[in-house]
Amino acid sequence: MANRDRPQTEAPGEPFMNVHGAPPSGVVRHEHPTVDAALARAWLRQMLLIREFELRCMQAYQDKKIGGFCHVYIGQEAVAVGCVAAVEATDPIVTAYRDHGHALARGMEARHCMAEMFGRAGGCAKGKGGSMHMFDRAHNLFGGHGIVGAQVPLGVGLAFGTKYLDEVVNGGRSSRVTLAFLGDGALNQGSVHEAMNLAGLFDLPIVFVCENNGYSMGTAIARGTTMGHNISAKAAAYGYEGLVIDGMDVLTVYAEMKAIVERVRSTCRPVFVDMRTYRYKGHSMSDPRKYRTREEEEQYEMDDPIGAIKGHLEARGMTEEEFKALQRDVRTEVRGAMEWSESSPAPPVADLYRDVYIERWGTYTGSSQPEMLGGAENAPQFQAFDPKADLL
Amino acid sequence: MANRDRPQTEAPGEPFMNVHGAPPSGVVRHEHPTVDAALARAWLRQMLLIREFELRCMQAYQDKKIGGFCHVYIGQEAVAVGCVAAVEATDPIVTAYRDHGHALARGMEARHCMAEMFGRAGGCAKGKGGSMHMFDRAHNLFGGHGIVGAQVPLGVGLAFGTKYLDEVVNGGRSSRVTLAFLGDGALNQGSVHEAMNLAGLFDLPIVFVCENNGYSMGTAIARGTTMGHNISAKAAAYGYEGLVIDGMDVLTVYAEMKAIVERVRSTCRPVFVDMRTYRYKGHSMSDPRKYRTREEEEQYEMDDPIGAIKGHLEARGMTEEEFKALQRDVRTEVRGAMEWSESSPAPPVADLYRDVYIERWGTYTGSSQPEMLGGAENAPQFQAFDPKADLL
Amino acid sequence: MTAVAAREIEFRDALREAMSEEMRRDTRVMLLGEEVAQYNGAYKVSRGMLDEFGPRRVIDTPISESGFAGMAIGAAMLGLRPIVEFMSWSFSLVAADQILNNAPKMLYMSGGQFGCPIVFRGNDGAGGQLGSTHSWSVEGLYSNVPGLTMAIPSNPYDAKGLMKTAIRCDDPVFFLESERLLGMKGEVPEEEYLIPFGQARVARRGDDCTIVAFGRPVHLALEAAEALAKEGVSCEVLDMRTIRPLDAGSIVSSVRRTGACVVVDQSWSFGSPGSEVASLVHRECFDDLDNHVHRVHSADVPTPYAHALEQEYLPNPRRICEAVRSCLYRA
Amino acid sequence: MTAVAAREIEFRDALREAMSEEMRRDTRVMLLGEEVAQYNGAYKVSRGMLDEFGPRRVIDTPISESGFAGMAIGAAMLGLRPIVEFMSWSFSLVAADQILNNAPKMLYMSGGQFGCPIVFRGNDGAGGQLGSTHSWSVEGLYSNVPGLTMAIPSNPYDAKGLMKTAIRCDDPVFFLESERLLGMKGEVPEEEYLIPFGQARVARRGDDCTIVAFGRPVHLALEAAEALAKEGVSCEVLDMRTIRPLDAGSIVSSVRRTGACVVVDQSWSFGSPGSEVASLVHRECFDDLDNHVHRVHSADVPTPYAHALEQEYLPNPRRICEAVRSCLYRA
Ligand SMILES: Cc1ncc(C[n+]2csc(CCOP(=O)(O)OP(=O)(O)O)c2C)c(N)n1
Ligand SMILES: Cc1ncc(C[n+]2csc(CCOP(=O)(O)OP(=O)(O)O)c2C)c(N)n1
Ligand SMILES: [Mg+2]
Ligand SMILES: [Mg+2]
Repeated sequence: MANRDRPQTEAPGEPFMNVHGAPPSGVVRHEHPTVDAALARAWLRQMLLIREFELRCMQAYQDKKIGGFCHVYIGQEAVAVGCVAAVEATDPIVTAYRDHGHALARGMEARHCMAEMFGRAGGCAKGKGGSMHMFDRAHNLFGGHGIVGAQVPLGVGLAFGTKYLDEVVNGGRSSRVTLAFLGDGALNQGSVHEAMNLAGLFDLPIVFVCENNGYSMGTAIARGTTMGHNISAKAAAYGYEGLVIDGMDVLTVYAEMKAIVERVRSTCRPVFVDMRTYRYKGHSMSDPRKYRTREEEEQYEMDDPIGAIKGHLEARGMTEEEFKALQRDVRTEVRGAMEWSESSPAPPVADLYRDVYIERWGTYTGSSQPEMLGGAENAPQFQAFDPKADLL
Repeated sequence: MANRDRPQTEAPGEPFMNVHGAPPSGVVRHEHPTVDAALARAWLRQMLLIREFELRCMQAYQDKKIGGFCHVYIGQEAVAVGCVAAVEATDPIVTAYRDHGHALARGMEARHCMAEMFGRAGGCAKGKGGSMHMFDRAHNLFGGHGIVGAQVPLGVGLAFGTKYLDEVVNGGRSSRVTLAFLGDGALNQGSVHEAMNLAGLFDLPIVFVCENNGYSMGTAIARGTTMGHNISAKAAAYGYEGLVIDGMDVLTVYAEMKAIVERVRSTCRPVFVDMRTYRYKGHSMSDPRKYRTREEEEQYEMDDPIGAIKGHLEARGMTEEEFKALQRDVRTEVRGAMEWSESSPAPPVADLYRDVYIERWGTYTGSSQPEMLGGAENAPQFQAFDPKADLL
Repeated sequence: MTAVAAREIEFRDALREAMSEEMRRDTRVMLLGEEVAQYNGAYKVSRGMLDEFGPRRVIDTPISESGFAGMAIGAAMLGLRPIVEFMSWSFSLVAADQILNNAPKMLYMSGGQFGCPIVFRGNDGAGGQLGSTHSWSVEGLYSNVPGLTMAIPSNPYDAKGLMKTAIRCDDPVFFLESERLLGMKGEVPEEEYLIPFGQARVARRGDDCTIVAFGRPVHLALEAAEALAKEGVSCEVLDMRTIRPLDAGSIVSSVRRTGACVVVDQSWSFGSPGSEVASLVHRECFDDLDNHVHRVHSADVPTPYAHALEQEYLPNPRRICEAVRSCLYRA
Repeated sequence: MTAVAAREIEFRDALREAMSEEMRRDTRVMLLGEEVAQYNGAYKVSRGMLDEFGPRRVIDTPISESGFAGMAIGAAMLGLRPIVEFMSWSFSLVAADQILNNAPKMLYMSGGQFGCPIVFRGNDGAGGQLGSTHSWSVEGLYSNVPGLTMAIPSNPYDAKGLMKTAIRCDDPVFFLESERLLGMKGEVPEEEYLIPFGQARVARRGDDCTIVAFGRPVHLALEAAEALAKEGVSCEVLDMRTIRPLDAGSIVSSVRRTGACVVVDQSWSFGSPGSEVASLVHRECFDDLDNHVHRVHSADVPTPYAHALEQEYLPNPRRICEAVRSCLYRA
């Protein structure tokens, strides 16, 4: 059944149209003020780190060191890096299951991220969460989340929460902005729409960053989402701005997001961003990508976000040697993370019954069948939830 | 927290604005071809019937003859009557819990509707459904439904189903149009958004009739729904038409809906209707309506839909005597329905375990604790579900 | 100790007092839900709270259960302590993913980094002729899930004490109220008190049979016990107060004494708190029992609307009496 | 009768054969869900079906479980017979209202006028290290609800026969598949056959203890039985095949003979099919039992990701053996 509201992209003689219904690089790259070169170089390094990390993940997954589902971020690095750079460390972030990039960009150590995937005690969630659930309390990363769209109401709650903390609990002015990342496929989940309405209704300081990589698994956006060629229409339905940003260029992402975030910080009005990007790899490890053409992939590869920032820095004097040094550097870091993760112990079996409840009525051993457990020691390595603490 | 996207209606000196953010009768009444006078008179009679029926319901509720929740349709009569008149008898209809008007307009006998509320065996659902669940298989009324918004995916399924039956099962052309009614409050339910997206994506022949009476319980639309002053923005997000119709005038409803329905029938593209209306009574029997002013109610009462069609017919020669005769007529009918309902027996206790499953493994008596039941006889008075039958 | 004049208040007022006291005590507590503020609550539980606490802390939401439940969970991850009213637990099904996949699992998934101190509360159970979609006893559905706690008070005193505990609980609490009981009056002291979770109350002492009940059915069990007393059968009635944690100790020690057990649970029978209690009692009191545990539930059918059918559907004193007699071989 | 050469196919192929045969037989049957068509199914259950039946009958949907489940229910009310694939039952929580409040209650609410002949199917259960949101065993949650039927095959033969019955069933069927079993091979005849609901299969005969199991845990029970046989303990293993209806007769007659019962249920323990079976057996076999029914479940905690933890979390042969020994006072 035809989706009549999408633009016809197959007319003969028309230029190649990408999955977003626009020519490749069809999104205008704005002029942006030249950022500090050291900063730009730090972003390049982060993007290289994420890419290297993800490549090693794919390898480790093949080697069966990582279990479950594993969704890599390759191609989308500019989004997480540029967005995180545009906010403060105390601004909460929440994202979906394609979350390694956000975790690393946010400052989680690669080894804690990798150890989580290895299912080790040294993982950011002690091996209990896995690839889709990167949580980092110290860095205000409120998780990767596995159920499509379910993190978006949480994000609205974070925005509601910081505003409430600032204004009601502390009697001041709202000062934090929440970033809630979602995939384009998540636009078809009802809870996302409920959350977007709430954000508009309650004037919440949140930016919905829709990482529009054009596909949810094997479904090109036009096959699953009405108005797929212009998803800002979804934001208009809730009475606020929807902006398109070229997510393949970290400088653009940073500059545009910086402006948006500061606007949101002062107005407390939500903004929706149609962040145009592309995932170079399959949805997860088992996806042969038969639903798209090699030609399309190549078009996007010409837009490689790492190439873009590299080119920019080269124009500002970065040598190939310096670039290679960065590459070596991140390779060492990721190799170290792998080794550390391998040597991190498996979580003790006693951990099975820990973190189910904070308040326990005696030691929690399940509410039904009594279970006998060994008394292995638990050594938490991360900030524990403290409901009494004032956060942020 | 202010809802900044709604129009400011409280500026001094501005004319009185109603709950829809527009002056009363702010929706232009279109010129419409003069309908057959007999038809118009039949609509007047239906509207009078619904009003009388609902007034007697309120009475019976006070007298504790009706239990549970009871939501009356007074003020909205033009919507159900005009919409039902605009479709064919084989076009499916589904609605929410404020459903007596739709049932009567669709042709359900008043006594079966009333007996359902009385919880009697003669009720349209044998007394099992109650006020919120008026089902009528013979008239293709696929129910009133109690969970806000939950009937909207069902409506999309009916549209999908008729199209599938016509095209795939019978190898012909899609020929039916589904009407899915929903309240303005239902716009905040995620499942409605999922359903609207599906309808657009699959090119389904459906009209979403949003009975925008400006309130969901005590919540004025602007307090719960972003873009409350222009809810067609919600349809735009899914790539199809959203139209505003004056739901207080049955001639307008009919004429506009007729055109829409025929368009949908031929194009298989969904349409969303912002049907502006008003409920004169409280949300349900226990609502003292403190959330709105008497002044506002009076403004809408000047727009009374029965008054409007009466005026139209008077201009075409209907005498006051004829009008009174109609009133007497519906009063007799409703009184008869009440009497019939009173005399209809309570459903036999054995009915408790009937209609749980169509396929039973022996007599169904519950899956866990064996239950002893008397063998009272079941005398179904309505069309039973027959999954083998070709519907419509 | 000075004797305090007994004060009787309604169940709904007890709930409101608990919420208001905790909101005065801790600005991190707020109430949100449909019609809780300007309308004073669909069932008037929050009457007057908007006036006292203002619209920042008593918040009307649109009909978006998944959205606002999720919003509250996000806020709880930050350390706030939201109270979320579901007008009815029957409407929580549209929020099932948020309340079951997020709230009770956040602590675990995050390896202990983010908890979820939240109270979900609202009307639970049938009895008001609301028909099948509006009559859920969600304890039958949700109590299966670890990570949550579940309270189900049967009287104003417990309602207040358990609600205060719920609000101070650092874990998600599912708090089940019965609309049928909201108007019930009972003694509630002026002084502050909390009732710990996991401690059943002996609602009536007796020697021949233990009746285990949750929430509103406690009253049906007491009625039955009263009737049975006239037949010379002495029943002990346990009001469990919380379903998770379940006070297994109280059940077991009572049944060891009486040697017989009947469970009254208003949810559907299959895989329910009632079947769990039966299984528990058989395990722990196998040698003390003269007969298997008998169970009284709502009929295993969708809830009917018609009054007579609904009354037959619900657990009722007649069926409880029959179960006790049968359990004691007096049938 | 001519002997037919045994044919071995995978579990996923058995499912697909059942769906395809029924779709050939009845144009009112269609399949819809995420990635079922062009992608051939996330787990390749529907491989090739788009090619055979075309996009009108094998339909890719967006990630809108509530929307497309509700859509299918509406179509079923019309008399169509949709098969809805949930990529995982874990994702059905966002559709809980549609699948629990509408599908199983429509017939009742409408006084018998509108039924809902529909199959919801997909991957259920843990074991693939998918973490806590993706590892639901929804039988623990959904089997409480009357009006639905629930099938849970453990092998290719049953998968095909039960699926065909499900598609022809005039009531809503919740069909639980285990992704862990999809690659399992087993004998499936070429000829058509259907397996009726509510009839357990004796997976192994034995005299000392009856092990009642559902779905994948049947294999764990068989492993345990094998190990116990070496210790001289003879176990009967019942593969229940459907949870609703539950074949109480087969359980009871087996337990009357063996005098001992262990239930293996991969869902959480509290208020689960396992507790229901325990309660049932105690009721019907009270005088035949030498010990209470023992139960083996997943640990009462959210599903952990780490491999070793998840293995410990799941029911496993070791724990089943322990339960049997304990039940027989051999521990
Ligand atoms: C509610 C729900 N339904 C289905 C899934 C299975 N699933 C996981 S990811 C995914 C695709 C999501 O696509 P998108 O939102 O565009 O994110 P991307 O993978 O492109 O980052 C699907 C269908 C799920 N996790 N949750
Ligand atoms: C999911 C859900 N949440 C809450 C309710 C309680 N409720 C019933 S009707 C209603 C208001 C609906 O308003 P609207 O959709 O505008 O319809 P109207 O009453 O105006 O016809 C609410 C909140 C419900 N039935 N279902
Ligand atoms: Mg995507
Ligand atoms: Mg309304």
